[in-house]
Amino acid sequence: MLDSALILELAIMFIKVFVVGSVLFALPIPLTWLERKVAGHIQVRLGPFRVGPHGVLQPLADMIKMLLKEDIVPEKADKWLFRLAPIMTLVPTFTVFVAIPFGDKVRIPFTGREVALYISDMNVAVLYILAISGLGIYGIIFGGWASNSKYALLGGLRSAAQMISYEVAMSFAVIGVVMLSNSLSLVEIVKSQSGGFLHWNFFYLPVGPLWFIIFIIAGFAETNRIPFDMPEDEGSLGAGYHVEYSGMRFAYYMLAEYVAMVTVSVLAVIFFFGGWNPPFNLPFHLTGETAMFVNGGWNAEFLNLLAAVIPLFWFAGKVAVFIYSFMWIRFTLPRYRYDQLMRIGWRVLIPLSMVNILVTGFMRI
Amino acid sequence: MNGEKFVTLKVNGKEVTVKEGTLILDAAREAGYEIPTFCYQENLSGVGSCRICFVEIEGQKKLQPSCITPVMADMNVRTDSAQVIAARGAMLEFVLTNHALDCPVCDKGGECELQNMVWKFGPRKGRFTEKKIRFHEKDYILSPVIVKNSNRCVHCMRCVRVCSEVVGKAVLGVIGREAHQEMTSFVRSYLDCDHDGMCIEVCPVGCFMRLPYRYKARHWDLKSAKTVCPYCATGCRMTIQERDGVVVRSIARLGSGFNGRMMCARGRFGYDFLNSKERLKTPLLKVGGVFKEVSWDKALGVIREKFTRADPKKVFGVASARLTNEELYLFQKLVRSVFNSPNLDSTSRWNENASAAFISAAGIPGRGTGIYGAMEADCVFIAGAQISDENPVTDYIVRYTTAAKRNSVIIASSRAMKLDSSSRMSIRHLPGRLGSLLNATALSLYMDYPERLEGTPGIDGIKGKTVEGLGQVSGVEVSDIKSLAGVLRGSASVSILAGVDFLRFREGILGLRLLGAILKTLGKQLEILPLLDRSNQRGAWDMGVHPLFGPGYGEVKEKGLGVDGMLERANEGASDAFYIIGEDILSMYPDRAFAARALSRAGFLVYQDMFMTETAQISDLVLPGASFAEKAGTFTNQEGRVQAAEPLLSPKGEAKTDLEIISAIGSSIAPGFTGADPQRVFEEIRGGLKTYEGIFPGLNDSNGVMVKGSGNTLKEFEEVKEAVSDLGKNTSYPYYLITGNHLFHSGRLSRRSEILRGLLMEPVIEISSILADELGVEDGSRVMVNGRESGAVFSVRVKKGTPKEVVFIPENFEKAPANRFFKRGETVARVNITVHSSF
Amino acid sequence: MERLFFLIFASVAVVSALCVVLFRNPVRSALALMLCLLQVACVFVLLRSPFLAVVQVFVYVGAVMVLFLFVVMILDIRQAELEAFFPPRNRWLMYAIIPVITFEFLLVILGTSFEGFGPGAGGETKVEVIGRALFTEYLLPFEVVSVLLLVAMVGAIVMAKKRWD
Amino acid sequence: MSAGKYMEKKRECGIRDIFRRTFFIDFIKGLMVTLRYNLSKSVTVRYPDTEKWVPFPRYRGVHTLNRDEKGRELCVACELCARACPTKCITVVPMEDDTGRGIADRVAKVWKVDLVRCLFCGYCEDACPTFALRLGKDYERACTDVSCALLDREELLGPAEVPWSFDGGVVVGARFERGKGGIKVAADLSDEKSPWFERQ
Repeated sequence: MLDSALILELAIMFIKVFVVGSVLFALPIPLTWLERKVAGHIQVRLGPFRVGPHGVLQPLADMIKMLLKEDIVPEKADKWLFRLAPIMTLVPTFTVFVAIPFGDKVRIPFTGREVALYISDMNVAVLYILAISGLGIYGIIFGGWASNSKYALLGGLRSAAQMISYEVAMSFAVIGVVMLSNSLSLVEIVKSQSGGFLHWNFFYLPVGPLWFIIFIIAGFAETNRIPFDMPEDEGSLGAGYHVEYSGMRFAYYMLAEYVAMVTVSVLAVIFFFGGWNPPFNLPFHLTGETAMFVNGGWNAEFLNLLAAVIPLFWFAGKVAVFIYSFMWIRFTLPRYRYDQLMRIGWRVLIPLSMVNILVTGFMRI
Repeated sequence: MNGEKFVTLKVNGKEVTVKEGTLILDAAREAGYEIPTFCYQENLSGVGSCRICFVEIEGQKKLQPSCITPVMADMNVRTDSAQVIAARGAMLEFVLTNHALDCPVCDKGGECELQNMVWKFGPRKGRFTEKKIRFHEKDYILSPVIVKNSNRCVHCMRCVRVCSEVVGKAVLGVIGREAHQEMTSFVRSYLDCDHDGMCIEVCPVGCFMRLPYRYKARHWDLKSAKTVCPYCATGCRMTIQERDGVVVRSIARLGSGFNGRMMCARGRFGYDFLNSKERLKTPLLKVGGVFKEVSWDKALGVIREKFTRADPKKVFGVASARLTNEELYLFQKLVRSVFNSPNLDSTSRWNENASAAFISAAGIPGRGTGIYGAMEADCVFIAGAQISDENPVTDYIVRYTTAAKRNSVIIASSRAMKLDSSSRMSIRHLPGRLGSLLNATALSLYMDYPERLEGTPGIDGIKGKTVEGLGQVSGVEVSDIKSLAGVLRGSASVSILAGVDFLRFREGILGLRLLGAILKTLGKQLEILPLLDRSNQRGAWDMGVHPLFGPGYGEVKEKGLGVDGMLERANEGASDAFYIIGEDILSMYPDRAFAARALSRAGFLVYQDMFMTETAQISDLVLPGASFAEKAGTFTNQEGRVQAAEPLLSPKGEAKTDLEIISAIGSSIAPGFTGADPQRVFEEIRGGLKTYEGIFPGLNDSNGVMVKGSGNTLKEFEEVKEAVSDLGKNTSYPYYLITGNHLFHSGRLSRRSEILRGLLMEPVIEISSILADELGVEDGSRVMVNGRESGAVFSVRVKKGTPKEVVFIPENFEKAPANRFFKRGETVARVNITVHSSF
Repeated sequence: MERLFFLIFASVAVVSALCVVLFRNPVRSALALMLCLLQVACVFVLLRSPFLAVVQVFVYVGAVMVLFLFVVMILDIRQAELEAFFPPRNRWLMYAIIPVITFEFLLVILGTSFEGFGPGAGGETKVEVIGRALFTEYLLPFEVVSVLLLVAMVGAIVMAKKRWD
Repeated sequence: MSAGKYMEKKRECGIRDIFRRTFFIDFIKGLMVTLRYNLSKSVTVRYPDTEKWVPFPRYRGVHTLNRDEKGRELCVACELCARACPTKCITVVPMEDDTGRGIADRVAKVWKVDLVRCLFCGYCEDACPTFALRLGKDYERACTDVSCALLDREELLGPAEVPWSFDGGVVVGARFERGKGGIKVAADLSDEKSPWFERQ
């Protein structure tokens, strides 16, 4: 029943999952450092500087601190849910990456074997991502509720309301993208944008930029980042839904937040900025597609490898720009008021996206 | 006193009526106006040198110094006119021209009269730019306690005046003229004086300073407490000040006591025994011949066991006359009602019968006699007192008051003293023959008025004698006796200052009584003021710490034994328990060998004191007591002046106040015994003793409160048998040895003071100048003094005017205890003196 | 292997469905319901209908259940409030209805042939197929359901507005 | 504007305004501001690692007891500083010593300041008649026990890290030293750097 091909298939699958998982787990480490550095420099400071050169070991120090901190469970808390909630937030954020394509299929040198740079190309990937990322809300609600603290509960409820509100706008924006690319598969969506930056969904004027704006605003709201970080409003809620958490459990929430930020960045790149596609038509050996068919000889294998890796760099570069933008905006804008937040969601974004669907529909006909 | 004239004048428009001859300054102050003064000092002659006290007198062009200008009728004085105010500022500026402005390093900084005055009246800026006169670069030391900086001198001459007019030493004088004038000792040499620091106290600036206090603190750092000097029964009010738990000085302030700024060397510099490291801190129990530190509970347990088991007849108690009234009262209550023993005493030096007789003769059960009141008399007769050494401040008061009043001071003593120079007549009699002198005087008076004096009590005893005979016995010329009798006869009022030599030699008490009775019969206004040498001796007697009478000189159920009797019984082995507070019997009882023998057989001996004294070393249990600076209470001085004292420190280590210890012992044996609250105890005294009825001495009561008459008399002691002691003739021991306190020391307590020991360390003997010439010795030479059983080396002090046969050894030196030369029952010891060659 | 997964998913679904009813804490019940719905979605995947599965998760788990939780947390449903719906004296009605409904369910289940159910032979159902079916063959029911939903929404808004005033 | 009433800014409906709103011009302006700062040089003083701020001469830091040009102690232990101190944190116990200063042989036996209580008001400095006491430029007093806040005469008389001749008001080079006795920031006064307010 289990033949060698299947085992190999499974092995490759496991390796891919392992690589993606480790990267995602490790990513918050440089990201927290980066966020502090960006914050510091925007505020004309230096940011962390004392642990390691330019403070690069600061996240490690923080991590050790988090690990060593006492894990406090409030006495009156619903202990079972309290312990479960951070996991419930963390798991969906990671699961989303099952559907994310980081690149196209690449050839492994000297084997002739093709490996896809994604874990799964499902035909309902867009819906899957929306559905799974929507599950992350439970961790926050349950965490807030289980803490048995009014601050935490209010933070959790705010978070839930905010996410549901913006989920609608986000779904509309994704529908727009689906309409533009004619597919629910992310790989297809990316592929549909190949051939220079003018083919990117963002540049499908005039609706492309509008979809992007709607998507990115909703994305900020979904990830609870400034200017939509109402759930963790220090001014009115202490720290929001995770006010009672400490140590590693708190770290889970932070981890989830950073991974969510990466997710939104990745999706923005895939939906609107052509995924791993380069912005210009580059020489063939620097794009993935043409290099695929070069075969034989050292030179060719090298080009193959290059072709396999280059798109990844494009992808990573674009994502990096978005991640920086997240931080940049965080230290530029103030926080919205709760009613302003809801008004933007329901009265601006949703009507705007409905109109935009109509316009897009007409344009696609 | 009668026929005084009063004049009326106007001060700033306000009418004042004062005695004729009053100074304008006093008149203005009486009227309530402030006039700053510098050179002016109460009780001293006026010099008017500083000119700060200028006032404007209507009709006179120039301003007049108010401190030397007497008032005249219908004067119109202004103390606050613009001219006066300008003149004050100008005079201060002038004073500052040569005053070294080194206030930051000056000990007087912060309490300096010049500083205060410039701050109040003076110019904020001087115009003097020339170089100031500097007498010397470094402060120089004038005595172990006085340091001098002439650069700060403002030429007020207070020091010179106080030295000659109050202290009577006249060792300070003026050198140079005008701005170069300097008040100092002769060629700035080391001072040979009383070291009483009066020059320091009166100096308005930091010219004379205390050497022990030098650079110790600022006055604002100090915590002060008003208390009473513990050294003699003059009872000077003083303020002791501490910094960080160390007492750094004691001062006497104007207006805070009857003594004003006066204190002697002991009071002003003898405070540092309080800081001694040798102070006892824990109870010590002798176990197997060695002292072991024990807890209070254990110590009290031992006392309870020993004292309850003892036969009440064989329990003895002695309390020092340095304790407070409260402690003494509680002590006698403890011994009488808890130990059920009648045997208690307050001193070890004299017999209880003698002291009772003296108390009776000196009228101590009567009301208190103020020294200033006593000095109002036409004739002041000082007898049996070594006043200049034992009661220096009384000496000062006598000197300056009699100098001002020009009344007659007559001194009868066997030893020359400083006050002789202020007296009209000084009579030198043989030691122990004071009684004969007094009897001779009485006889002389009797012969003048035989009818009026017939029937005076005691007169029969002298009827058969002659003045010449008695004079010969006492060693006094008949002419002296006659003139003494003449002065007494011619005086309307007589004060007799009777010292403790009456007790020391026991003769003369009857003579004192007889003379007193005669003077009273002759209609003289008579005051007898006892001069005592322990600070609360009168209080101890008032409180009934005496075997023969109870509190307030009341009768006791059973008469007990005095120290004499106690030691005798102890020597016989009839002593179970002995409780001594602060009285170093071994070093004070006149016959040291006997006292040592008796105390070693005294059963269980409890000794309570601040230091490990000689008696403490042979006792079985030593309890650490507290000093006067650590307890609240009242003291009654020789005049009967009750003064309150407040504590400054808390007792060292585990030590407790004597009141607490007595109370603890009392309640451990008899539960419900009076508690250790001085206030409550004093209330009990006030309720029980007529003498103290209604007396509320306060700390701010500058003159204390005089005791009232107790209403009791000690009639039964009037017939005390008294014989003229046999001085004998002994050629191998040709000199009469008398003893007493030295000027710088009082008992053994002052020997714990480093500063006083710096003033006088080695044992001294005072001999007459005739004897010194004969022996070929001078001040500081060393002589060997031999008694019949012991001998010691002394340093010589030559005294002019002392009879050749009389030598004086202070009782204060542990190296050469004077009581070694005495035998029991003998009041005057015989010694011989040879030059000691140290080679 | 597929059967094994099915058994796991189905049994967890049943157990969690029971939990929904048996938990006393409404929040936990909601959690159990969420779990149940997720298992059903998994069963859809086994049935080669990923679209349905995703929609199930998206709509029911992601949206509806969150609103449920909202209501549970905000309203704070307790015994007393429940009794307003089921007064004790009417409880016999409840006891009477339950067997009736059970009987009806049994009738429907037993009366249904399950042939043709199970995984489709032609692999996964494409989204296009579903879309085409909805907008051609089942257009009328689809539109009717849409209108129904619209009516419900309008009704809800009206009721909510009434309460505001 | 009527009192107490919030007046909303009048909405502009011009072409420019619509353009501004449509293309998020204000938002982009804001982003540009932060971006400019992001790229600009930081003003951070790299204390304690490489830089240290030396305060201006009038700064009131930890006390110093000074000497005259011949190296003799200026303090005459007059205790005026202790008197002037509002928190009573200075203890002076004078003594006599031959200092060679002439008549003022009064020197401090004990001169202690309790920095825990000190509020650095400078009254002591004003009270000092000999200019012996000055509040210096030292401000680093962090340590793990209170003993380092109790300074006595010997420590205060020692040479100050920043001499009075050095004006201050600059950032100088520094070295962070971690030793057994605690941490220390050693300044290198010759290595002057621009103060933070002149950076960017």
